[in-house]
Amino acid sequence: MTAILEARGVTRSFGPIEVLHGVDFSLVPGEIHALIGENGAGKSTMMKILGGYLAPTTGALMLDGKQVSFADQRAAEAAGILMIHQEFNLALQLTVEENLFLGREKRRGPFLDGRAMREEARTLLARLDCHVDPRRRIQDLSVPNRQMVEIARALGRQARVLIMDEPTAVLTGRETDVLLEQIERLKAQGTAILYTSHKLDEIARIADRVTVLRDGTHITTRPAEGFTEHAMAEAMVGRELSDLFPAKAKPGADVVLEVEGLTVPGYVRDASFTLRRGEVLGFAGLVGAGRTELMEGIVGLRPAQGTVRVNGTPLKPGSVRAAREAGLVYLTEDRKDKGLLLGKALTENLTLLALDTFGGVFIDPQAEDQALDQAIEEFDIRVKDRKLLAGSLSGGNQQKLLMAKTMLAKPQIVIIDEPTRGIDIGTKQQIYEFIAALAAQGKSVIVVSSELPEVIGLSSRVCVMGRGHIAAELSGAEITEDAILRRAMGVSETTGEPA
Amino acid sequence: QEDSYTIGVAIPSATHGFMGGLNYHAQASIARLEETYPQIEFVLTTAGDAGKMVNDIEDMVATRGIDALVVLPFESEPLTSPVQAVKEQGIWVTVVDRGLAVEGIEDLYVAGDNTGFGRVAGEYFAETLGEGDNIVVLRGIPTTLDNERVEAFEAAIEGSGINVLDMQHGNWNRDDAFNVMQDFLSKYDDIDAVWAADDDMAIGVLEAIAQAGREDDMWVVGGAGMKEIIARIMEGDPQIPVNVTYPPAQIATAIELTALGLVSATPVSGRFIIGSQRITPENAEQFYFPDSPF
Amino acid sequence: MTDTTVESDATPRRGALRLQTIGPVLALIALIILGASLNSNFLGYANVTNVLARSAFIGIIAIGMTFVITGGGIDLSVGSMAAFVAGVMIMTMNALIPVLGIGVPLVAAGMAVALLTGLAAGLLNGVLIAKVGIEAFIVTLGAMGVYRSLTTWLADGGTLSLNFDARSFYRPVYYDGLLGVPWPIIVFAVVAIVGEIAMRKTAYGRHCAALGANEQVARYSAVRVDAVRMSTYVLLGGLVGLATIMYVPRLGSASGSTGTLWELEAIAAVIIGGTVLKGGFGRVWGTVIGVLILSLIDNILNLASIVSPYLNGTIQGVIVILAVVLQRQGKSAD
Amino acid sequence: MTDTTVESDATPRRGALRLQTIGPVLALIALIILGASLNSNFLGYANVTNVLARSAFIGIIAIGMTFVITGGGIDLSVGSMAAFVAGVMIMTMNALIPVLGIGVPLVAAGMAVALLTGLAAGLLNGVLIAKVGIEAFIVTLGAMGVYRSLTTWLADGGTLSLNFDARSFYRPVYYDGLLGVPWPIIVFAVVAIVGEIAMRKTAYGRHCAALGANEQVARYSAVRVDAVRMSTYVLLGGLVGLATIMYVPRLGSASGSTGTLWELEAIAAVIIGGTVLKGGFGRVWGTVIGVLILSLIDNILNLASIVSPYLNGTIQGVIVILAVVLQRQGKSAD
Ligand SMILES: Nc1ncnc2c1ncn2[C@@H]1O[C@H](COP(=O)(O)OP(=O)(O)OP(=O)(O)O)[C@@H](O)[C@H]1O
Ligand SMILES: Nc1ncnc2c1ncn2[C@@H]1O[C@H](COP(=O)(O)OP(=O)(O)OP(=O)(O)O)[C@@H](O)[C@H]1O
Ligand SMILES: O[C@@H]1[C@@H](O)[C@H](O)OC[C@H]1O
Ligand SMILES: [Mg+2]
Ligand SMILES: [Mg+2]
Repeated sequence: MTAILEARGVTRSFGPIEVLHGVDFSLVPGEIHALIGENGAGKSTMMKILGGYLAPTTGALMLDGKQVSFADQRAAEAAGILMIHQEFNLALQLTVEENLFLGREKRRGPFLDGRAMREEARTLLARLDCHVDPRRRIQDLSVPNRQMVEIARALGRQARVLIMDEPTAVLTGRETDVLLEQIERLKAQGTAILYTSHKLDEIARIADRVTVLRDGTHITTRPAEGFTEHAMAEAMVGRELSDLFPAKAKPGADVVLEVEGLTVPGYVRDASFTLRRGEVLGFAGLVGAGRTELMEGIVGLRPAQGTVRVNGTPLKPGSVRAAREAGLVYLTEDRKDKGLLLGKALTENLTLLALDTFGGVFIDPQAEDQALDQAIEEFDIRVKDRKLLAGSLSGGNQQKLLMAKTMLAKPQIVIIDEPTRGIDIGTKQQIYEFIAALAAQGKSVIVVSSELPEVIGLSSRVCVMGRGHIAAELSGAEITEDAILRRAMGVSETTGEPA
Repeated sequence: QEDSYTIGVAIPSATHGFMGGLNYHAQASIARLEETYPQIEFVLTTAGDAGKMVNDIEDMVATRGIDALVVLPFESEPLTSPVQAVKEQGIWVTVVDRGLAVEGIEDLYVAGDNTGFGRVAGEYFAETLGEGDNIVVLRGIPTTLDNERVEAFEAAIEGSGINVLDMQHGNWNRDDAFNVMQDFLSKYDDIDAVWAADDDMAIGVLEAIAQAGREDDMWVVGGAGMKEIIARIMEGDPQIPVNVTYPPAQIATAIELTALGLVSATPVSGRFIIGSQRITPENAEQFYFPDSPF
Repeated sequence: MTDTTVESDATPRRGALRLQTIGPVLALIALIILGASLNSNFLGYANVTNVLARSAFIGIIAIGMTFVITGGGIDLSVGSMAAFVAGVMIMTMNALIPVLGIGVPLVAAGMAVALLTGLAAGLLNGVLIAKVGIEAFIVTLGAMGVYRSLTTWLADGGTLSLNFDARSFYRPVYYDGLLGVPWPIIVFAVVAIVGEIAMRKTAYGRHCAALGANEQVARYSAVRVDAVRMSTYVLLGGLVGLATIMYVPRLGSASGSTGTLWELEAIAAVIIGGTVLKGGFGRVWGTVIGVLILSLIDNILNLASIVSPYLNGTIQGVIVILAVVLQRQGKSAD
Repeated sequence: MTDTTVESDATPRRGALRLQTIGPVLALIALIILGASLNSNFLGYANVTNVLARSAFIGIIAIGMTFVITGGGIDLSVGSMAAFVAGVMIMTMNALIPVLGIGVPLVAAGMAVALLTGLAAGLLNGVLIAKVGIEAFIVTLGAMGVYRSLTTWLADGGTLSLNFDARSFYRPVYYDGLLGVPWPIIVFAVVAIVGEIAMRKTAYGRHCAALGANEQVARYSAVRVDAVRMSTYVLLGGLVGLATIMYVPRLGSASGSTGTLWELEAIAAVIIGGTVLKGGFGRVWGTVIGVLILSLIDNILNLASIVSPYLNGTIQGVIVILAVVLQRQGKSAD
């Protein structure tokens, strides 16, 4: 079959730095073509070029065999090419429906056809099994639901080419399944799909062909058939990969964090749990279970009732700073809106949380620089120019920067919400090792994750949340995917019936 | 009851010294008259622009049922037809200071003399200075009345050979006048006198001159008789030889006459122009009102 | 599950929204009750029409300002632009009397000139902001100085007045109306209704909000952001022209001080009405309420001579803040 | 790791940044050249000290405003706050003469009162904005009306003047100085340097910028956002007090019209200097340049009687816009 969209010898530079080096790539109708590579390899850049958001510096784009150059993304969209961004592309103050139809509103005469749009919005979302009211504002939605809206928006337009940049990074297994089904459906209709994800099992599940990028260079393109996850990972990172999860350390005896009867109005009800020194405690649950809200309640980012004790001392409620001073910090799942100042330099982001440790009255810029060196080293942040703004890092590298920022505060207890969202497999391993090392040093870690293997692989104990409360606490051999899922969905173990 | 009345008084708000004085006199005379004539009620409004003043007048008519209106038009033109409309409803109209654009609307007109204000000052300059002497002028806020004053001033010095080096707007404001005068002093080495067409501006000008240490080189004529300035004239300060009256108390005259016209049969209609006079060390005492804020 | 009412993404947070929405309305009602209790003529025909008619200028402008602010912009030049438009309109009409005589053609010509001048001034702002890319605050602050000084210059430091006969002919456009409703009120109402519909029921309104909420997103959603941004200023310019058409027959003149502080009043009305100053959300009907609140404060201060006139500004300031406190009740800083 | 992390000190956006940064400086230099060519006294000691000393009030205030704007706020009340502070200061000093006599204690008491009044006024703004959560624009617009009217009321519509002898004693604080440099210039310079350091070298400056850039991120980074936001208004209030301490000895008086439009001038200076109006980035030295540009425009217009003074406003407006165009050169709308 002939390629619908093709890139020939595409390079792209930002200022003097070239990040794509003559990449060839093609996409045929009715295929799912996966693009994989490490963080910063150039996947998003490539996708943006194909989607008309960025112009190639040199090289050619071919559409249906004819050379094209998209003036802007609107031109690409007119040619039937749509893209779902790695970073959200939604206006927070607008409603779901307004975002879904932005720029292509349905009209009746000169007026908007609100009813039709709401109907269609419901249909689109229902197709994704997402039951969000179309009249809600995006700013009031949880991160996964925002992602579903983002996906629904692309599904709602008749696309010949659909480019999806890590659509599942913020989704749990259940939503991922729904999404993959939809992708299969589109494929069956002849849509060409370009897909990327750091969850290689997804790639293995749906891809027809796989292209590997490493450091801006095209490494290989081959049929997915017979390309194992392990082989993919090695092709990406260019070296042997050992076991993903390190050995679990044995937690100490003393309790460092005690949460008792914590209620976050509207989200979490009466949650109690404890965390021991040197322990990695996992939090699992479905989207909307309230894990994020519970954690935000604990560190004082949300109004909450109940008590939180750190090393036996009650924490001043409502004060993130007090929590930090007690050695408790929280790493947000929403890196773009709550984690990083995208318009600011790397150092400014890195040191913001721990700024008081950088000099006395005056900030010590040398110490900051050193901290950046160390962060780049320790978290393998791939950055070609240290003076870049945080927003120009690749998504995964932003996540690493956020992780480095949090760790710089030298927490005794760290709550990490979705620690490896958008992180490549090689780095994931490093982060897991890092978490295990923290625990081994006597620090305590809470890992909130929608990736069950991650929760299972890291934690010595797992709290399962369902609909705003802690439904179960599993430890040791009890920790299995099946057990977690059943508890999360509120299915009782004995009968297998919904409670 | 039959013999109770309401008088509406609409004046510009107290944005600078002179208007402050005018506001003071309006309030003081209202307080006095309310004592004397318990049957008269007063409505006082102050406006920062012409539109607001028209609103105020509309409100007085629609909600307060005024029997007479005393107005110092913020600007002549825009107030003309609204005041005319008031008149047409049979309400007594007294206009103060800035006349209306159409003659014969008001029953009573009480005013200062802007042409006179410029002329009297100009005459002093013409008498005192001669061929080749240099002066600078600070004008007020750009308005018709400022134009009238400056034109009259220019007419009065015409032929005297006095050299007007520069004119800038000091906007009847101390700070603006201070800045402008500082710059005049940087720009011109030889200035013999300054006409600062308002005493607020004169204060700023005097300060700038003092800073430059050029008190002995030039004198300053302000205007409208601010009490601090009058006091210095009384002391014979050579830097402020004279001043020109433009009494803010004219509003009190207008309100009193209007009240009198309502309660008594005395005919008070007509025109009262309070001429601008030259204040000199000799007569200064009679223009000194220590209680007035101006 | 149990009785827990864990909120989900399925239900909009109605309660909170409602108080915020209704806040300005409550403030307005409170003012009306206060006015009525202070003076029996307050709700009379004359006072009501007076207040509404005079609100029309700021009102019409504030509706345009709602779009500008919703789109993430600001316009400080509207007051002086109104003065300038009025000046140009008056000069043109005076100049045309020998040609057109006094009558409908003259007034029509004047109106056309006012609208065009307003649109042109708005376009200039829009181009500098949307195309050249200068901060709206600076462009319109500069423009504010420019128009005010140009008007003073045109008027030679004084006042520009419409020829007396022309004015008498034109006067009914402010003072007369339809079925006892003065024209300015009718025009204001029409602009408000059209504005409300445009904001809520058309793609244009959504695009303004999207632009104000997140320009990047709007751009990626095929919204022509530069054009939309520019259009908000042009629209506002046109509405300044329209407001001037109502204003000139009222006072028949223009000077450098015409329209002083209208910009602040208009912006205040917009914000009191619930539009977000940083853009992304606009509420036209709220703006109408905001304008009425501001007008009523002045009106009520005139109803009862309760205080020293020097303190009017204090009372106004406090009421404006209170009107918004009411709106923000229970909502924390954002 | 591979050779991926090629260290390169060539920042892509350097060029653009540099022009943006240097823009206002170029504008200032152009103005200085223009002034020097128009009048030979322009660069003389007297004119230079005059202009700098006059700039000090707005300058000191504008530096505080830089922090407020960087933190995502705005303060429209500073001009009238200055009038109010001056009024309170003068009344207090006059009242204290019988107690303290004329001398250093009196002046010190006056200064303390001015500072405290400024801080209190700033605190009030800050509480309403940061704690009660009302839009800064509305709070400070309301406060603007309140302070202006309170000052008029305190002055009984007129001017509050400092007792003559007290004033003569206090006068040197404006007119004298150190080594020929008048005090206001020295104070302005000190405030500018401290401000620049605070903005760039301290956690406080970083926190202001973080708050303005993204309040959520700041909150999640353990920045006490309410406290920081409030502190910017308190700081500004304190600086208004300080500016007033320099202002009162100049003319020894205050009235309801003192400080009119200072707010707009201060905000304009901040933006001309390169601070972003929507917050997130502030440049104190830029603000100083902005203040000087604005002062020089006036000065040059006075020195060069080239045009009708009616057109001064037009020229000012155009230059302000041009100064910013220079800065935005090559950068598209944001
Ligand atoms: N606007 C920009 N300015 C400068 N450099 C940029 C910009 N955008 C991307 N880059 C750089 O280009 C390189 C490729 O980034 P890209 O986002 O394409 O990576 P990616 O493969 O999508 O990584 P991830 O898996 O982390 O999303 C990175 O080094 C990144 O820092
Ligand atoms: N910013 C927000 N504003 C209002 N409601 C929110 C917000 N974020 C999340 N919610 C609501 O809180 C509930 C739980 O949120 P969320 O989905 O983040 O839970 P979670 O257990 O942390 O799941 P995950 O981490 O997988 O996203 C959801 O029902 C969602 O509607
Ligand atoms: O406001 C004006 C005042 O300043 C001037 O001195 O006299 C006339 C007034 O109208
Ligand atoms: Mg990416
Ligand atoms: Mg979550």
